[in-house]
Amino acid sequence: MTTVDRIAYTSKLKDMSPAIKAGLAVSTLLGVLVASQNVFSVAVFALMTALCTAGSGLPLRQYRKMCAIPFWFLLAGAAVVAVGFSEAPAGLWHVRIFGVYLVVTLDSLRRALELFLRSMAGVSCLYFLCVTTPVNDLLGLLNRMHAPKLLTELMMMIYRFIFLLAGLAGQMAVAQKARLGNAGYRASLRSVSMLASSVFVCAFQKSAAIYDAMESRGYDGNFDFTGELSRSTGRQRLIFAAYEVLLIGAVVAVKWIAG
Amino acid sequence: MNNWQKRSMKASVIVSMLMLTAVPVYAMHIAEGMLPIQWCLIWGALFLPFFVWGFWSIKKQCAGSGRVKMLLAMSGAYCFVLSALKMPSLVTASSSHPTGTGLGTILFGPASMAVLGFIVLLFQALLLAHGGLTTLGANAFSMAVAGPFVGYGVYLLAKKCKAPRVVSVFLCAFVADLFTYAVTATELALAFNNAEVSFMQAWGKFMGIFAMTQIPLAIVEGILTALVFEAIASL
Amino acid sequence: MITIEKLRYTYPDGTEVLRGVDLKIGRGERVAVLGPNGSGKSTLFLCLNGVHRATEGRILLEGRPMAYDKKGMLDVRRKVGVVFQDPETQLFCVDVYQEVAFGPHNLGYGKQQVHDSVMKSLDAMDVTELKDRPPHFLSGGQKKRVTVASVLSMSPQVLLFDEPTAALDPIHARQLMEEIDRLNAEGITILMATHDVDQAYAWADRAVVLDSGVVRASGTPDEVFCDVKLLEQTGLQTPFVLRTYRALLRSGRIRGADSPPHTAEELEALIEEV
Amino acid sequence: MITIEKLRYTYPDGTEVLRGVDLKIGRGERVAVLGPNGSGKSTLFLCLNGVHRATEGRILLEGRPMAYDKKGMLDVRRKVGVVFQDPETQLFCVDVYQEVAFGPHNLGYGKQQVHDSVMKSLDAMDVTELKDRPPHFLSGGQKKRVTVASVLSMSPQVLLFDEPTAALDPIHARQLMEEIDRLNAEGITILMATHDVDQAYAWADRAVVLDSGVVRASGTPDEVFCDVKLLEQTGLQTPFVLRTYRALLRSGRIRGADSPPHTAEELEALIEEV
Repeated sequence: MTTVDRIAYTSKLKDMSPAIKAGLAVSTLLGVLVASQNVFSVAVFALMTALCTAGSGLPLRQYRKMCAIPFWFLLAGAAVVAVGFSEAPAGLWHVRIFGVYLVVTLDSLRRALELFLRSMAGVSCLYFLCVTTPVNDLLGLLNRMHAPKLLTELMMMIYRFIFLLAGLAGQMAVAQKARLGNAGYRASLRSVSMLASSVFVCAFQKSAAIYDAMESRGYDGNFDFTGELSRSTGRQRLIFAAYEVLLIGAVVAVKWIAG
Repeated sequence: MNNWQKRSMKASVIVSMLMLTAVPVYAMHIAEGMLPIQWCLIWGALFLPFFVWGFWSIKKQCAGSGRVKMLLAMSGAYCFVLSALKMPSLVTASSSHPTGTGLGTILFGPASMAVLGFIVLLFQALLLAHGGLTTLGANAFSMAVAGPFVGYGVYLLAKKCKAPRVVSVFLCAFVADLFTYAVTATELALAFNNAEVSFMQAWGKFMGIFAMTQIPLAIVEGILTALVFEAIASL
Repeated sequence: MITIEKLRYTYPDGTEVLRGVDLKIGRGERVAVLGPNGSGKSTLFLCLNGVHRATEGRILLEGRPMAYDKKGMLDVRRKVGVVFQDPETQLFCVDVYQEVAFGPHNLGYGKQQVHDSVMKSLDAMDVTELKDRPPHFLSGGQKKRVTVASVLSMSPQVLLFDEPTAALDPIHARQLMEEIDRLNAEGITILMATHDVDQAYAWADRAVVLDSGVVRASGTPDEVFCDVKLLEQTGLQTPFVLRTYRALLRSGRIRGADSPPHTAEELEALIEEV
Repeated sequence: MITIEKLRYTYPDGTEVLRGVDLKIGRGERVAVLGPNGSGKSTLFLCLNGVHRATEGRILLEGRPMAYDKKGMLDVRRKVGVVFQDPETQLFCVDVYQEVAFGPHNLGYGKQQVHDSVMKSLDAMDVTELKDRPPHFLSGGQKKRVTVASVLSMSPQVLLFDEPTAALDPIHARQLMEEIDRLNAEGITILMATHDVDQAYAWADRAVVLDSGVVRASGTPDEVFCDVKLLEQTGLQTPFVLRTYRALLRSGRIRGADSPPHTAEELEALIEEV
C-alpha cells in the first residue's frame, strides 16, 4: 500500500497534469474493453509497460513483481472460464468428474485467452495511473471536476486516516508478535480480533484529538481543496488529442477487421 | 489411463490448486478489465441509486456537525484497514482478508456503507490494485450494497427472534460475506455464459470455487466480527 | 497580551481540570508552563485557543474578553496558535501544502493570500521541499516542523507549544528550539508546556507551575526554582545548573555572580573566569 | 548473554536499516543504546526479540544461535521482552488483567500459573488495583507501567526498553527508572534506547552508540563520552555532569577524583569535599 503510494511520489511523470494522466488511463481502459481484441490488448499492455517503466522511471524488476500477482490470479480466472461441461467426451481436453465431463474446447480456450489478455491490459492501464499520479492529485482532480464537496472531503480525510490507522495496526501487530500473539491458530484469531477492536477504539480517541486540532485552526465544518494542480501545457494537450484520435481510430479499425 | 490423460489430470490438479491459493487472496473483487463494457455500465447504473441514497443519508447526518463527518471518515478508513488485515486462514497456509462490511453495517447502517464502501473500493484499486475502475460498479454493488443490506436484514431478523447479540452479529457478518461472493459469482456468470456454458452452469462453476474457499472464510469473518463487536461493546 | 481570570474548566464527563487559574502574560514573553501530567497544562492551552469554553471565569486577549461567537472565535484562533504534542493527530490533510493552507483558508483569506502565507511559513520552518508529500512520508522531526508551519501560516501573535521536543532526538530538538527562539525574536509570545526543568530554567523569561488545576507559582525562573518548598510539593527537581552553582558557592569555590548562570555554557564560563 | 554477529536487516521495501552490527552483552548488564532517530535502535530491538529475522549475520542467545522455527521463537520471546515506546500501540486487551495475561497465555501456561504470574507482575509494577480497568482509558504513566507488567509476566531474562521515559513527567519517569533498577538488581539484563545523554551517563554500565545501522562505539560511559570526535560525528552532547567536572578540573577548582562523577549528587559531593 505504502509502496504504490511511494512510487507515485517519485515518478518522473508526477508533475504532469493529473487530468491528462487520468484521461489517458481511463480512455485507453475503455478502448481495451470496447475493442476486446487480443492484438489490441497486447499493444496496450506493451504501451503501458513502456510508460510505467521508461516513462515513469519504475524499475522493470519492480514492475514485473507488481504484475506477478494479477498475472497468476487472472490466469486462474481464465482457466475457470475455459472449462465447460459436456455429457460426452469432447473438445481438446476433457476429464470426467462425478459423471460429467469437464471439457476445454478451442472456442472456450480462445475466450479465456481473450479475457486474460484484456484483463492484463486493463490492469496495466490502472497501474499507469497508480504509479504516476499521487492520490492527492486525483482527489484534486475530482474536486476540479465538481464532484460533490462532501464526497471529496470524506475521501481526503479517509485517505489520511487510512495511513494513520494502518500505522497503528502495524505497530500493534508487532507488539502482539513480540508477546507470542501468533503462536497457534486460536491465539492468532484472538490476536486479530483484539487488534481490530483496539484499532477501533484508538480510531475514535484519535478522531476526537484531531477534531480539537482542526478546531484550533479555525475549522468550521467545511474544508476545501486548497492545493494547486499541475496544468497541462499546450503541447501536452496537442499530444493527448492526437493520442485520443489514434486510440479511437485503432479501436474502430480493430473492430472492423474482426468483423 | 494413457499418458496424455495422466498428464492432463496432473495439469488440472495444478490449475485447481493455483485457483485455490490465488482466488481467496485476490478474489475479493472482480479485477480490472474482466467485465465486458456493457456489464460495467449495467452494474454501475444499478449501484448509482444506492449511492445517491447513501450520500443523502450521510449528508443529513453530517449537517451542522463536523465531528460526525470526522467519525464517518474514521469509519471508512477503519473499514479499509480491516479489509487489509491478514486473517489467519483455515484452508491453506496463506492468509486471507475479511470484507469488513458486516461490522461496518451494524455500526453505521447499510446506507452509509454504500458510500463508505465505494470510497474504500476506490482506494483499494488505487493503492493496492485490488479490483479496478471499470469494475467499480459491479464490485460496489456486491460488497457495498448486496452484502450489507442482506447482512443487516439477517441481523434485524435475528434480533427480532431474540437471538443473543453474539449470534446476531455473527450471522450478519457471515451472511454479508457469503452474499457478497454469491453476488460476485452471479455477476461473473452473467458475463461469462454462452452457447456452450449456460448461465446456470457458469454460476455453478463460480459458486463452486467461492463455496470451497469462501465458506470457511465467512465463518472466520463471522467469528472475528462477533469477537470485535463484543470487545467494543464491553468498553 | 493575555489575562486569565479565575478560569475554571470542567469536562463534559464531570472531571474538573482547571480550578481557578489566574495568570497574566505580557507581549513577547517566553513562558515555560511546568507541572505533572494531569495538572491541566493541555486543557489550559485548549482554553486559551477557544477550543474549550471556560466553565467559569474569563480570558482577556489584548484587554478584550474572549467572545465565543463565530467572529470572536476566528479572531482568537488567528491570534493564538497551538502546536500539539503528537504531530500525528495534528496532521490530517493529504499533503503538506494543504495542511499548512488549512488555517489561512479557514480564516477566509483569498487564494493568493493563502498561497503567500503558506510559502512564507514553509520557508520559515525550512520544509518547502516537502510541500507535495503526504504526512505519512515524513519523519518525526519533519512532521513536527510541518505542524509548526501549519500554525505559523495563520500569523499568530501567541504560540502555545505542548512538549515540543518530547519525541525528538537531540539534534532535531535543538533545531526546533532555535526556530522557536527566532519566532520569539520576531515578537511572538511563546508559551511552552514542558517536563524538562533544565530547559525551562535555561530558556524561559517566566516559569509558571501548574498543579491540580491551579497556578502554584509564577515568576522568573530564578524566583520559582529557588523556592525549595514549592519544588518539593510539586515534585519538580532543581535544575542542574542551579544546583551545581549553589554547591560551588556553598563550598566557596567560586564567587557569586550578579545573576546565577542559566545554561551549561554560562556555568562553564563562570567556572573558568579568573 | 547475547552475542550479535554481523547482523544486517533490510525492510521488505528495500531500506537497509542495520548494516552489520557486532555486539556482545553480558548477563545482568545495563546497556544504554544511543543514536539519532533512524539509526536502527528500534529495528535492532525487534531483531533481538525475533520479530524481525536477520537478513544476514546471526544472533546468539546464551551461546545458541536464534532459531526461527516455532519452538525457537517461543523460547526467544520468553527470554527477551520488549517494552515499546508508545504504550498506546502495545495495549489491545479489554482490561489490564487480560493484557498482562496475554503473554503467559500464549506461552501455554496453565490457568493457575497464568494467574500467579499476572498477579506477581501487577504487584511488581504497582498496578494491581487497575486490573479490571480498560487499558485505553488509563493515564500515560499508568499505561507505561501496565506495558512493563505485560512483558514482565513472561519472566524474561532480558528486557529491551525503547525510550521508556520519553512521554512521562519527572515523577513517573523517576518511579519507572527505580522499577527498572530493581528488575536489574534481580538479575535481568536491561537494554535501553534513549536520547538522554545525561541519563545514559548516570545509569548505564555500558553505552552503545548506533549510527546509520552500525555500532560506532561500545564501552563504559566514561570511554564513550570522552571521545570528543565520536560525539561530534554522531551529534551527541557531552553529559552535563562530565562537562562541568572537566571545567572544574581545567580551572583547578577541584582535584581530580579516582573516577569522574556520573550523577548530580556525585558531582555535588565532590565539590563539597574538603
